[in-house]
Amino acid sequence: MRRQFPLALCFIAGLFMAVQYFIPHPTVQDMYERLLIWLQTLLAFAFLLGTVSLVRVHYHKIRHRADDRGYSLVTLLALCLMIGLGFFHSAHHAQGSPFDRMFQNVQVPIEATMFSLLAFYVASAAFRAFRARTLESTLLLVAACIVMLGRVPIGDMIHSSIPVATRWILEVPNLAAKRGIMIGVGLGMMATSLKIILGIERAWMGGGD
Amino acid sequence: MATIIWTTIGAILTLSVYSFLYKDNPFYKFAEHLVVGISAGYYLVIYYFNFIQPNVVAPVFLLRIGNEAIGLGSSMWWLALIPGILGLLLYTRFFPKFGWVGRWSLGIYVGGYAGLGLSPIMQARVLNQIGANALPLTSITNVFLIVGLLGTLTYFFFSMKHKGVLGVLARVGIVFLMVGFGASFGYTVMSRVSLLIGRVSFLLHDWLHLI
Amino acid sequence: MLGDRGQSGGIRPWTGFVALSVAVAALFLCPVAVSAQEEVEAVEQDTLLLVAAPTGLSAIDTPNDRGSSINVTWELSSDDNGDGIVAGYEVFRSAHPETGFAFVGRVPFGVTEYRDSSVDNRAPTYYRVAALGADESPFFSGTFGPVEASIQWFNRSRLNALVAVIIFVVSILYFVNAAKSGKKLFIRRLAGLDEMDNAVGRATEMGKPILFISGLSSVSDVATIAAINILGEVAKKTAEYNTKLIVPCADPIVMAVEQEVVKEAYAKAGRPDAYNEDDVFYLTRSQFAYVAGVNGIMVRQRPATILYMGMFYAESLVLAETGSSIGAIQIAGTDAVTQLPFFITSCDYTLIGEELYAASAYLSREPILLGGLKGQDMFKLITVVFLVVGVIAATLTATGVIESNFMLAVFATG
Amino acid sequence: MNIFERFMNIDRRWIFLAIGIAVVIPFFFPLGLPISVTEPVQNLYDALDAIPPNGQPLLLAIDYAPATLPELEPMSLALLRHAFRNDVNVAVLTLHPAGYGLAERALNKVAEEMGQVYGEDYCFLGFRPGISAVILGMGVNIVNVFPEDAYGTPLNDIPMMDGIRNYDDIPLLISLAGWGAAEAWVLYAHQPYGQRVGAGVTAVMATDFYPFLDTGQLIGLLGGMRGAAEYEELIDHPDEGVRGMDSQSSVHILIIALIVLGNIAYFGARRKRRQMEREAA
Repeated sequence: MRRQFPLALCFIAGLFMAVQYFIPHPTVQDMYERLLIWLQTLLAFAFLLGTVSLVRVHYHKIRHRADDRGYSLVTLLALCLMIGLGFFHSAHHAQGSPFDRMFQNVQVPIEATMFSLLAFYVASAAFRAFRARTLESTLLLVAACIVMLGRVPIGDMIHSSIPVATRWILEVPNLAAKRGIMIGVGLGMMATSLKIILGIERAWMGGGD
Repeated sequence: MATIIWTTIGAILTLSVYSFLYKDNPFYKFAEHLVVGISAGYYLVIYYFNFIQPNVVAPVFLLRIGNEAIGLGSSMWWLALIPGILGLLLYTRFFPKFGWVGRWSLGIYVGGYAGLGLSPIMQARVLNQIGANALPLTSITNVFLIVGLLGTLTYFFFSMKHKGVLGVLARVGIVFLMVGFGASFGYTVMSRVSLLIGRVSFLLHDWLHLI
Repeated sequence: MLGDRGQSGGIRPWTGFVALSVAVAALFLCPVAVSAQEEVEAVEQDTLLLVAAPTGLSAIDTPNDRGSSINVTWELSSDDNGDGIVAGYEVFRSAHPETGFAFVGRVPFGVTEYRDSSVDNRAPTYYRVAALGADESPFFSGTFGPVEASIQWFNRSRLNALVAVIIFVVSILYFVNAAKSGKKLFIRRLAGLDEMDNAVGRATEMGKPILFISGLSSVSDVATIAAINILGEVAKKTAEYNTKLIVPCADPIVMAVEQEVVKEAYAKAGRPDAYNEDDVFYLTRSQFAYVAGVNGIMVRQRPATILYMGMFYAESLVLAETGSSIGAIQIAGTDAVTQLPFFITSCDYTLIGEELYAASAYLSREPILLGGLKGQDMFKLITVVFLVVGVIAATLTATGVIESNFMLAVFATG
Repeated sequence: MNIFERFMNIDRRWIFLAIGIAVVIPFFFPLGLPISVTEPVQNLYDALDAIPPNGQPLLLAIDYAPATLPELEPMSLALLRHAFRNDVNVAVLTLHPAGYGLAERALNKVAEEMGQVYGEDYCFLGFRPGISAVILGMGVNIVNVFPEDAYGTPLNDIPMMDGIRNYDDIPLLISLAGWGAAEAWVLYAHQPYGQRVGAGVTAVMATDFYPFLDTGQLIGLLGGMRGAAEYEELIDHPDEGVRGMDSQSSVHILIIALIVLGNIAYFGARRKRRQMEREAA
């Protein structure tokens, strides 16, 4: 029951999902769609589990009087506020509701700004890593520079062949490499999936026996 | 007025995050802890109302939204108990004695997605891609595509020594990979800068009305 | 918009079928169509904008589907030149060949196909199609039928994928069994994984923690499962060296699984008490809120080693650059093609694509897993052979040596 | 440490500062560089342009989250402007939970600007969870998946959706997404149902979509801010996309200059080191 039963469930669910792809019959397809919804619902249940974990970590920080316990309090209060607004304020989805306002004006700007840090990091990473040390790194940096120029209007102005070269790099060597990675990854995914379904790889249960 | 206040809050938080570029500081720490709490709460709420409510709560307690019984016909309502029970089983981990029961749910979850990773992947990632690359050797471009793919695939052989012909092909593969990575990097810069432009536009236009 | 389907998926198995049926139907139906057209013309004589009715009507059960659907095809009205004299076509359906035709759908001019997907299965159905004049007056074709929609149990257009999956499964199982029986298998060096031990050792020496980030996705991405397998191996080492292992998670199910994995590894190493549940925790599902949190952990806890394994999106570089700014040794592995360049520029070692999936076999050196890897390589060899044969076939077709490319069916999309 | 080495190990914060300046300057002093239109963008434009007015609607899936807003929102605006200018009806939906407000925001903005009537010219179906299930379900019957629009009006009561049953009645579908949604539309709407699909994705994802263009699974593609700028040029309504391209140019030039200087320093340092070694010997 402890090990064999979950492995059996894993096998059955996996086999069904793999086989349904070939069977258009409504009985099977309806079951497939239902199972997909169940899996997503299961994930939804897990969110509370995750939230408990988050609360636990910050609660421990506050209780053990960690240096930044004040910030932990910020996290907990923000969490409670969102849950409160989401569950106990009607029409939580609607535009302009307090829940939506918090999302639009706190979460969105912070996340968008975190994302935009990439513009700075791309520059610093390129500066540090793009050195023509070996043939490979030279190819990397030359391809990067050509494509960078070819993507902006100024590239056309420097020389009309730059956008052409950019397209060629993107559509020929880049595409070939992508396809190679994609096929390899596909095989890796299938092998891993198969090993999971057959119970050969069972790290997900914790431990190997 | 409310809009101005909210925009100002957004702008201050934006500047707090940018301050991290200089170094870690209390403003960043505040923004970081705030957004972790807010977003964790947001996802909890969104997932509850989009999955648990329509797929479990509504059918089991026979709620209706509008005139429609949600999700399942009311005669099949008991089916909705299954994801509910599977979901609750996850919580057995809080009782050390029954913790292993939670593995049943995880088994179905992991197995189900593993199954999806088998057949459709074969079609979309393997067969279709090879098909798209099985080109006639009638142009230089096609030759490049074919040699590049062969080389890249060779690079991924794990159980053979990369020597002789295999070694040459794998080397060709690395060359293609590097050009591809360089191209992707260069191609990406644009979208990263777009994001920064978006934030600058928010600060200068939406908040300060300078432009 | 069936007309466009024909164009975009030129190799659909049923197009030949449809063409054949159209031709056959045209032979038989032409007289009917003509007479129907004459009849219509007689009635509509006082209309200024007479247009020819469509001809060659045909309908077949949609192949490889879940039933309830029939494909109707016809030939363009001879007045349909794309200049708006024919405004479009309307499709009508009835259970009776003469009467009771009801409207089912409309398509723009220039289109010769319609998929009626609300038919009762196993019920004889008759079709008519009308060309619409510029004033919307209909000009009917003859009747076609009966035709029945039916449910299929097997999607024949996916036969190639099924065969490929079976070959794949067999080749994996064969080598897994060979490995079980003790056959020795060679695996080439993977620098990033060889470095894993050193990286753990370095963190131990410096008395600093190791940060493990298993991507931003859920178990629905197989890469996440691969990452969990790698975490199992890493946790064994940190348990052995007694090094702190921090695992912030972006997905609650991944967290649940990873807690089990790490707990078990510590129990196996004989240090169950060294496992701290607060070290494997959920942060938030939100992409950049997660990044904000992890960046905070990096600059404040200063891990000596950071491992990025699994599925990553745009956040990869924010994480890896912050990691590089604190001087950590970084090893990444992902199958996200778009993120590989960033890990390569800012990490010390990067596992590319399939290497991520090979990692758990490589690290654990378990014969069964190594056998799986060998089987994977075997199938890769088969794909290479098919690619070469496909190239030869395409070349012969293009140069006119053979008439049709027999390999297309092998790669066809289902 | 000589000058080359010092430059190679420059504090990265100086680079951050330079990038910030390069982005902000064009906001105040636009360069106005010309923009050429690429083929995938032209193809998408042509496909939308060919939809007959006031008939079957364009289905626009605004699947992006706030994180990719700056790149993808200009696309939404340009596509909606183009559709509304041609009197093409538009039905909007989203597959991303966070896309709801963003879709509404773009739609309301352009509809108001161009005087469009809700229900007659456009409608908003809202968000439904479950990506593949939603897309596949719509192939059977849209009403099954979206029994009502985002505001609770039954779909059957919306005039423009009259007679629109499934993908057979949708001449074109465009997904704007910064994640896997665009690919999902190809896999689950084009593949089984033959739906014509176009996509707008972030610049970084665009390379991944070339294979789809190649195989005809996608009819057109907008990649990043440049894709939006090109579309804005095509519909003759320059906006955020075109303006942003100037900042793009200056940052790109700056990064390339940094790479070049970095390499000069690298080789300079190497030469100097060798020289010193030789002298020492």
